[in-house]
Amino acid sequence: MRPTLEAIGLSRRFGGLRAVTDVSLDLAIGELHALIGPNGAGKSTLVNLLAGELAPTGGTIRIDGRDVTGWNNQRIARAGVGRSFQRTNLMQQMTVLENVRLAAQAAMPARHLLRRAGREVALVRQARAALERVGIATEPDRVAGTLSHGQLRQLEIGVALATQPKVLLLDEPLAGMGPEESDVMAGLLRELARDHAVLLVEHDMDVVFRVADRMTVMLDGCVLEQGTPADIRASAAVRDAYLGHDV
Amino acid sequence: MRLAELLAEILNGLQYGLLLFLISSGLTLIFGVMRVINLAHGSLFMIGAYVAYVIAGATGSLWLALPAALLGGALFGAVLERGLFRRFREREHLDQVLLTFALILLFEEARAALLDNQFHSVAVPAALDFSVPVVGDFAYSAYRIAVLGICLFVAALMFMFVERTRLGSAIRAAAENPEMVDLLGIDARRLHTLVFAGGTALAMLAGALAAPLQSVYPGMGDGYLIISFVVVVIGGLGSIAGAFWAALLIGLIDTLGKAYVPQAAGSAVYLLMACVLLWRPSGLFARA
Amino acid sequence: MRSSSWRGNLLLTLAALAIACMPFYASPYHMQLASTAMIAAMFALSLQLLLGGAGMVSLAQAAFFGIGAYSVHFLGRLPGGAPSILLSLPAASLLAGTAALLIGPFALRTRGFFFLMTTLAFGQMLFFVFHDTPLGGGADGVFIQRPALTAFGFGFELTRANRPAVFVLVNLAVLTAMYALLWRLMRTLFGHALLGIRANEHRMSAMGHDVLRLKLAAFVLSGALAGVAGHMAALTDAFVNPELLDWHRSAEALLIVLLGGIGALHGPILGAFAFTLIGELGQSITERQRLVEGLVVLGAVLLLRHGLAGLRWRRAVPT
Amino acid sequence: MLHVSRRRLLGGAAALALGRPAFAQGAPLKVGLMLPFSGTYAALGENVAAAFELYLQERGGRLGGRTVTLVRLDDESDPAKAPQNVNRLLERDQVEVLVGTVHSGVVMALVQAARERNVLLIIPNAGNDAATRELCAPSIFRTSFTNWQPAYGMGKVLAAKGVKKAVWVTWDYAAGKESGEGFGDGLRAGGGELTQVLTLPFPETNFQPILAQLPGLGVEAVGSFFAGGSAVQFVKDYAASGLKEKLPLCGSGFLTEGVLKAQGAAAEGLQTALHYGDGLDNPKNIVFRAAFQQKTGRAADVYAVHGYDACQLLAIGLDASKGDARAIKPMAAAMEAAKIDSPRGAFSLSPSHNPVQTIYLREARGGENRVIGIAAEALADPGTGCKMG
Repeated sequence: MRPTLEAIGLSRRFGGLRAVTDVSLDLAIGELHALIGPNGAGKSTLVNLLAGELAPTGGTIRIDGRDVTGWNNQRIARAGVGRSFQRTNLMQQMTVLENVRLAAQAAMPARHLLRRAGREVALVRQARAALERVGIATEPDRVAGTLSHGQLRQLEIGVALATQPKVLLLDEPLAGMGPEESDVMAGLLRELARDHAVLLVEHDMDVVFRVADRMTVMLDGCVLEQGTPADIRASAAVRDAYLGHDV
Repeated sequence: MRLAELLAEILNGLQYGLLLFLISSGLTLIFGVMRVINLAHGSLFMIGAYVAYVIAGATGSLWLALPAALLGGALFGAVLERGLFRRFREREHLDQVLLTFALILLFEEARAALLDNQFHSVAVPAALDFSVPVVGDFAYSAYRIAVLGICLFVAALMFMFVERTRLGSAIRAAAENPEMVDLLGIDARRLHTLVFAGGTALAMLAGALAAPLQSVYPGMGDGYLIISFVVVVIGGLGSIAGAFWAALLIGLIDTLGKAYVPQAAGSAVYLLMACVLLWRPSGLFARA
Repeated sequence: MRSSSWRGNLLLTLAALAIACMPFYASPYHMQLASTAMIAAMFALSLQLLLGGAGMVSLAQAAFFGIGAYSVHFLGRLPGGAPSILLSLPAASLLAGTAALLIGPFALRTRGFFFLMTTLAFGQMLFFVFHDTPLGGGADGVFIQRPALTAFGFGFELTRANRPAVFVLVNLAVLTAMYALLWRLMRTLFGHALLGIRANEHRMSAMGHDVLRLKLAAFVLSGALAGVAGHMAALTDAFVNPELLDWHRSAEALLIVLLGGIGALHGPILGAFAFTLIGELGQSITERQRLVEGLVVLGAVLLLRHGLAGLRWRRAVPT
Repeated sequence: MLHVSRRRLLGGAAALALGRPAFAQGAPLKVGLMLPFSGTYAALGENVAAAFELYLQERGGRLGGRTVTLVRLDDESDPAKAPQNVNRLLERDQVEVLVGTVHSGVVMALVQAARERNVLLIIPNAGNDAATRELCAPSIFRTSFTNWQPAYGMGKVLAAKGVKKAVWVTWDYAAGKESGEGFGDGLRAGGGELTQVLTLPFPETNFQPILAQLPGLGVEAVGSFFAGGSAVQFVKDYAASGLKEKLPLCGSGFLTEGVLKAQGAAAEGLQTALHYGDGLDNPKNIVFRAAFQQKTGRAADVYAVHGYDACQLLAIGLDASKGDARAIKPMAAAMEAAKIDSPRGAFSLSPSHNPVQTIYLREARGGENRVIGIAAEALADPGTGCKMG
């Protein structure tokens, strides 16, 4: 089965600093690919490269076989890549439903822009479905700014989901969550991977090893090890450099 | 085209550019460090000129008026920052535009109430009241050369202060990333008061220097307002070097434009700004 | 930006009726004052689309207002006498919209302070074009031939006596049409997208919205609406001058939007009437009206701190 | 007290909801003074208003048998607000006569109202030719000058002194161009030639580019038109660049009028042409200058003369129509036939209602523009394009 998103030899340099060097990985629908590594390993930079926030200085990115290297975040999102942000990046003054509805509206062709938003039942249904899936469908009319941290993280994913992407790039969705919330989220991640190609950037090793189908470990901008969770656990290189001996 | 004339025009351009630098250097610092748009900067130039008029009139010497404009400006700037601008630092651009728009009106009314609406001249200091034959039969006023020198001296002083001293580095840091200032353990409030006071002092010094050149009259500051913003935008926010080279560039383009392409001169400066913004949206010298 | 609820619309309708009945009870002067206030309201509404809509602070709005006014001058010089208002009004908004289309792509390459400065620069460039070149008929301004109030063969005889009353009604009609257009526009997907851009432009772009084209559309539409306001000013005063394009007029429009409350679509209408009333009061109390204007602006900026900063959006966006 | 500044609250304005008051013999006559009382031209506005009131006081505050109430309005020299300001005077304050203004853009709105409503308008300063040429009207009068007149006088003087080639330096706006035409006509009348007009965008004050070009133009004299702060700077820059000795500067009187002290030594010996100057020894002028000095504490200048004569002209009209400010025909007939005993010297009005006046040659000596001769005797503005409807 051809991967939905392929990154081949991806690199990014900021002047002398080589943030990401020659990283290749691919994401396929139905598979959850976890990306782990210490802080400063280049994980977020890689996500930004894949999402089009940063232009790569080397390598290529392909979505469904089409070369999208260098596209900006708008065109990549339209090409079917939804992403959530490490630091919550939502419309704080708008309601929960409106945040998600705007995401659902992104793919609408320009000629529909003058239609009355109230009449676009399909959009609202699509938005509510996303809210249900991430578990915050209870208070759609609440202003986003008044949500708890956990709920905001759920809304982050809801907004990414509402654009009906093929690929989901999730940047530390569990950050700042308690154990029970993490469990719920882990279930959700597993469930999302069924019909999306998911890239999960995460530090919570318990969750990662429980949900990941494949894993990539990064260190100092390079790929240290790639493979199934079992390969990663068995890899001496990873154990020495990163995991230590408690796994 | 006679070489003598071209030389004279270049000299004029440099003198006009350096005066612009004095005004816009304060502006670029205030915005760079405090992220505050000060449309009333032109009025500060006018107040500086009127300070020179009052003091030079009372004491008969411009040399007393210049330090008075500088120190008075610093004091006035500090009061303005503490009293008003402090509360507008995080506010949106709209609030800052309207606050300073109100200040333009209030400063103009205060001037009209305290002084009168007549045209007043400020005597060029006797020591400099002669023309220096520069080239061929074109002579250049000694006072203008003195202004050129003073501006260069102030520019050099500012470079050393901003590039060499600790406080200077704090200002550069703040210009690049306002949040970082708090992390570095620098008292941001004191830094802002200092920067605003410095910027105001520079604008008022420029006004005092320009007073003998163009005399003082109601609304004299308006002309310099927009041109100094153009210098800041072209030079890059918070960059003293940017303001310096941009001011010289505009001084030359404006002067040479008026000499050789009078019709286009009016909008030449704005076209330059538009081109710079297209090529480098954050200004020529702003750190990327 | 909240669109007014039905209660708000009811109040606005009552106010409109009160103005519509002015010809029966008001003096010519008060009718002219109402026309001035309504033209200021149209101008501020065009800015509200940019400011309350997409969160863009522009100082070029007066330039488009002036171009709309001068288009009546250009049309009047064409052979065939005064054009009907059905021709001159769309022509004015088209010309102003085209100017916005030419400037927009350049200005939109920048953001925040630089966008403000770029619009200021382009606005002043247009002011100098109309002030220094013969294009606009000279620096002192020109008298213009008023467009004929004829529509579909039904002409309206305009005499100096009934002119204030006719203009109150015509200005009211155009203001109402503009408000209805914007009220409906903010309910469309386009309107919601603009509000999204104002709330978080980066996230909108990350979602896949073509943010640049949406902002350009808002910039051009607001330029065209400013052209309509300019046209109505030219129609009412029959005199246009380069100072209509000066940046101080744009700053006044910003103040009007702030006075009325940036968080509501009908804010500018309240702000325009308040600004005109304050100007009138100030002018009749003291010769020092610039002092009054300065204090009003200072007060509005200091006192309306919460009004502007704290956007308490109960119902953030109408469904 | 005759002089009424704005003192009514809005309440007063609301009371005006009643229709236009019918003319009643003896009812107070309201005259609107629309002048700049703030901004760059404030000093000019103040002088015009003070001199206007001076003559009114001399007439005991009554013209044509009616007590005159003056309604002052600050037009801020802002053309964008002019239509609304004119409406305030005519509709809200119900003034029957308009007097104004300085800025030629603002005067256009006054001219429009005067032409449309057939209201008497007396222009005490703005010199744009159009107001008494193509835009002339039976109810529009001017007691100041057209930009063409003083410059024509200066051109004639230079030509008489044998100057063959001269250049005109000014801003690139109406007043600059119109005075340039006058200067050129004056030169040609005496066999000279205006080779070139050097212009700067208005209100630019960086004169250095122009000054550096002058030596290379091969002309014998430089004429110019600037006013206010820019006139001060231009004259001082001209002297500082050492051109004064080799290339004499001259120009329309406004180059030094009211700003001579501010120009100081730089203006010494500078010749200008204007319809007024210091040292005019006619009796009316001596009395006027003393009275103006006593009333305002300031020396009278050409702007004060304009204001004073505006009131004299109004008096002539109102006396003829026995106070009915709407009877344009009888007022116009009297004003057109009148000979105004002005401090500048008696003058009458040309058919297009612009003063036919003597342009004096003046030289700046010791802080005064001393009249040293006559540049043009009883000069009338051509008034081209004026069809008195």
